[in-house]
Amino acid sequence: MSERGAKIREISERLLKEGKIDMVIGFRKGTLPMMNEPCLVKSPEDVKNLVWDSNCGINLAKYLIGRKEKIGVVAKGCDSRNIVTHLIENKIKRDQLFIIGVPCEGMIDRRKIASMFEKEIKEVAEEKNKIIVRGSGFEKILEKSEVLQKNCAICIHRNPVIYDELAADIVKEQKNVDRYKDVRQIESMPPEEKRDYFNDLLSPCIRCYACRNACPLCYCPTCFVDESRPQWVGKGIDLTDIKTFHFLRAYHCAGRCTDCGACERACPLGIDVRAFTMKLEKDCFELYGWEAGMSKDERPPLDTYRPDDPNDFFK
Amino acid sequence: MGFSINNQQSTINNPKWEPKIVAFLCNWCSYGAADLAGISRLQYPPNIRVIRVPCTGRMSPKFILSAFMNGADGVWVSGCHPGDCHYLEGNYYARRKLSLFKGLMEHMGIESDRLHFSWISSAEGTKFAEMANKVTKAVRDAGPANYFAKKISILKTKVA
Amino acid sequence: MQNPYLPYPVRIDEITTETEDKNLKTFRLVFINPGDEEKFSYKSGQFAELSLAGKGEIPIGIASSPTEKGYVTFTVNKVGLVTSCLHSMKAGDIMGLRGPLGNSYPWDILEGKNIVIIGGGFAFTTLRSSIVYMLDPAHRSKFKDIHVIYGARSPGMLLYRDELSAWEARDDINMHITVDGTEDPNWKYNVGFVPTITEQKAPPGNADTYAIICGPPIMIKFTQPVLDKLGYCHDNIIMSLEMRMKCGIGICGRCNIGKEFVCKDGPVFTLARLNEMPKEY
Amino acid sequence: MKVIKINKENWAGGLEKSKGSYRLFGPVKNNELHEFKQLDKEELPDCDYFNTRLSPKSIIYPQSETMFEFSLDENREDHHILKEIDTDYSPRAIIGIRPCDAAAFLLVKRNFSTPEYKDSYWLNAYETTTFIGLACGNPHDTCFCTTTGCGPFNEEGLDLLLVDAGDCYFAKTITSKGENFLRAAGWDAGTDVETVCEQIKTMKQEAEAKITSFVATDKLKDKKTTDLFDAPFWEETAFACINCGACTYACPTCWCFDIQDEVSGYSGIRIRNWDSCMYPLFTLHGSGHNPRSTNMQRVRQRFMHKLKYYPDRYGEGILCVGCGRCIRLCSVNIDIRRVCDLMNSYEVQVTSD
Repeated sequence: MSERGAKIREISERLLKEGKIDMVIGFRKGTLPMMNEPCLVKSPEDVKNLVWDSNCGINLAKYLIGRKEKIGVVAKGCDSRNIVTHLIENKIKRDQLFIIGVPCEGMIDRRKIASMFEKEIKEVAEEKNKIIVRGSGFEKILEKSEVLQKNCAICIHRNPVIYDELAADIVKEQKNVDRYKDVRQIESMPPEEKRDYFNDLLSPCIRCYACRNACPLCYCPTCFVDESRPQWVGKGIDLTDIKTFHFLRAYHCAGRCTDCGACERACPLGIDVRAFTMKLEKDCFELYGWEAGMSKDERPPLDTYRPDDPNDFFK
Repeated sequence: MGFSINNQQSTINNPKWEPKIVAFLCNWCSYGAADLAGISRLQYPPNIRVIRVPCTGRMSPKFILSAFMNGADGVWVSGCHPGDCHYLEGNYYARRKLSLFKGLMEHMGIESDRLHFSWISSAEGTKFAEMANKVTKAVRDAGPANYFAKKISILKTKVA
Repeated sequence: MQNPYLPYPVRIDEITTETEDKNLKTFRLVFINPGDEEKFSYKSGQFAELSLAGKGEIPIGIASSPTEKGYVTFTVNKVGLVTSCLHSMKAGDIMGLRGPLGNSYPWDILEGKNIVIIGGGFAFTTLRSSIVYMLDPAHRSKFKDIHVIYGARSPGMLLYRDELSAWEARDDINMHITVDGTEDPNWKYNVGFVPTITEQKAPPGNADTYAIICGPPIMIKFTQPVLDKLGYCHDNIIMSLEMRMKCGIGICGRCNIGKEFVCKDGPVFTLARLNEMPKEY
Repeated sequence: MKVIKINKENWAGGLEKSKGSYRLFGPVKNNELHEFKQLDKEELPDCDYFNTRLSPKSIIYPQSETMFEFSLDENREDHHILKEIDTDYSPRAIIGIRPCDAAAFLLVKRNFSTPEYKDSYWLNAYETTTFIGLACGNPHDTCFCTTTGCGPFNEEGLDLLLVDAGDCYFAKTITSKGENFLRAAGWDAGTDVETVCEQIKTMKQEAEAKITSFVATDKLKDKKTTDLFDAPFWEETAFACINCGACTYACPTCWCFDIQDEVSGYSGIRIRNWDSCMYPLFTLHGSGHNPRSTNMQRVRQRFMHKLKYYPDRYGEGILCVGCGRCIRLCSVNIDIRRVCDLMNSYEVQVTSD
């Protein structure tokens, strides 16, 4: 993993020196184990702060919106697909970007690892595909594949789909992965069970909007939550309002979500908010054969139609 | 004295309960079909509250969720047949939007017979009446949907 | 313990439309419970929260003067959810009033001084309250000469037009009414922006002259250098600020500029004090 | 100041007994995270926990709290008039609260209880609650309470301090409310105060020695507000922030709220919800003007309020008790310790002209 960090630093320094870009958006080492902080590097001297490891789960495409400068952005597979979505939705111009593609080997789930240990974790290191967890008086080696984020475990687009330079050679994509096992499991429940499942899922929600704000797809100047004339969603923690908010937030990502997992990673209470977006991704794939952010030329599903679209439940 | 919510949103065994259905009818076709059904004296139950929308393409999930949140037991969206939409492609977009909407709504636990979608042209008065009967019957069987309605937690007012 | 968020119930006594575009209406409110009016005694420059059950609350400057007994008036611009609902209400409707809130103009300091009132657009409510207060026979003698410079986009957009002409007729107040522009041939007052009229008509600044400014940020931005040029020191320039507010009593935390709460430590600040505060308003 | 010993056998019995005269709240583990919850019959608090994921402020100051009720039904004579509601302010006790969270309530009380206005909701809830603290045995890396005027064995804001001494708890009463709780729980096994105090003192030093992270706040007070406000490091500090409300909702010293009306049919309520200075709507004017429209301005407001505006306004310490929740819960790792040191060490570059 650290060769990727070195290559990113090298590319960034060269680009900044050549003046091809005004800034690089990447990650710098966090102040906590398993955490990195998105950062902005403008001068070649600060390039040494840029790192890359299995804790870069936040989607950097979010920081591109509305910027006018020439930007070097570090992008793993899902981030690059979100950049494609930005291009389709005219949120940024392709010539503004120098995309440093990073073939990804999956990001680790910090909450899952933390819950495996009673005592506090002081440091987490990684070699090849092993994760070494050290705390006061204990050290344990974990298989990285067992502690991946839920979305990384079923990811089939680890390599960037769009890039100007790669920070490592292409990785093997995961084959015969059933992406919709969880979705089907919920779909098989009777309605009451589904209602209870989602009521329990959303009961800890404190309406902090981390899931919405971590997502690169959410850039409306006034979110439907903040509309007051008419007001669609209450602002309190009434469960109906919470369900309505999560429904509409996910619905806005239909056919655009690349399942990067930034929403789940950002939730301070670890709510599995992907349960909504994965259902929509499954429907978009099965009904319209669509995968978000794969090509700049195809229009997203809700922006186009075909006369022979599925029509069965319309009586 | 507390304030009680004055609509009779109670359990199934309350015979007086009548389902409340919000029908979003597209102005050019289904709304016309409703008029035609009325003119030709076709009988259909009065449980339907009609909201006229310019086109099913104008339908937004916010409308349907708002209907359920304010106590509707069922929602019925009806528009022109694909191909003869007044705005040419409104119902094509609506077909995709509402398919994904219905998928996610059912994923979250709403019974499928609380959400009805139909294509009814303005000449099909009879089909409108049939559909109205079918929708009302389906929602009546499904019973009150008070798990989706937003209930204001009314407490006892402080006796000064 | 008294609940500071409970509004006094009031009834709308009378509604008058102030401007030609009908976006500004003056509401005269009467207290329903006797005794509330005494509790609501206020000074010019303060504001109150108008509470509409089911819609919310809005902080609006009190337009009536403390000398006008029996009612409280507010001039409300139709902007958002609560104001639009208020504009659709009719006389006799019930609503709530919470206050008086905020500090008022520093009447103790202003006594025995020249007062220059500079108002723009619809921010003339608390200034009207101040003018009526000062012109009241019991108080007029406390103040030396009073100048009023008040401008709006067009003649139809001026607030309290009949009162303006009444004051124009008086000799113990110098009125300088202006409009940005007008085609009306028999418009007998000034034409021009408030800063330019201030430059021409305002008295020179000295220790005994205080200026009270209320208006849109753009007007304040261009009027301030004019006052500097006229020699007004920043302690003598008094401003009333606007901020988004909810509680109005310095608890909900949103209306701060630096460590000051506009709703409680303001809305009236001298320019000198504003200069020490972060430029975030 | 009484110190007694509670041996752990009658710990559960005492708690059960106290439930007779208090609604008892305590930390309970609920799938992977601890939270404060009212303890049902026979339910015990999980006292060997680090700290709850969110702060216990929601017990005193719930996220959504009904303030008034009203009816819009015209043919009622009290239509459109707001009425206060009956709230249950029967005595409550929070057991197992950490000293930092208890001290936070005192910092917040300055805002809700001002000479001119008293917030009846918050104060009624706060004054009818007894705080039984549990001293911290092993603080986390993200705890920096000792340098914020707080500490693992601090007593401010507590009515009773429990210290876990292995087979028993030492209970140090701080206020009469603490004594009432001890009586209600039936714990009054006397003990010789000197040796126990000695033991507590040594345990206190041990715990304080385990704190590994610190913030420097000494120079904050005499810095000019406008200098800190116009400092160049804000752009870089706030870059990563996604403006969610996680840090403000988890923080025990954040109290900002929003007031909303909600109506269903003819009946409606006015409720108070938590709000966050991180949201643009927080300061959006009706005219569309927003004094804090950019992400940087909002991030600056949060840190300036906690580390500069509050100390200047009340002349006391910073508005932070070092619990570290905002550090642990921030998804992009914005660290208040880093920002505090930046602010404390910031000097204006005097351009020598």
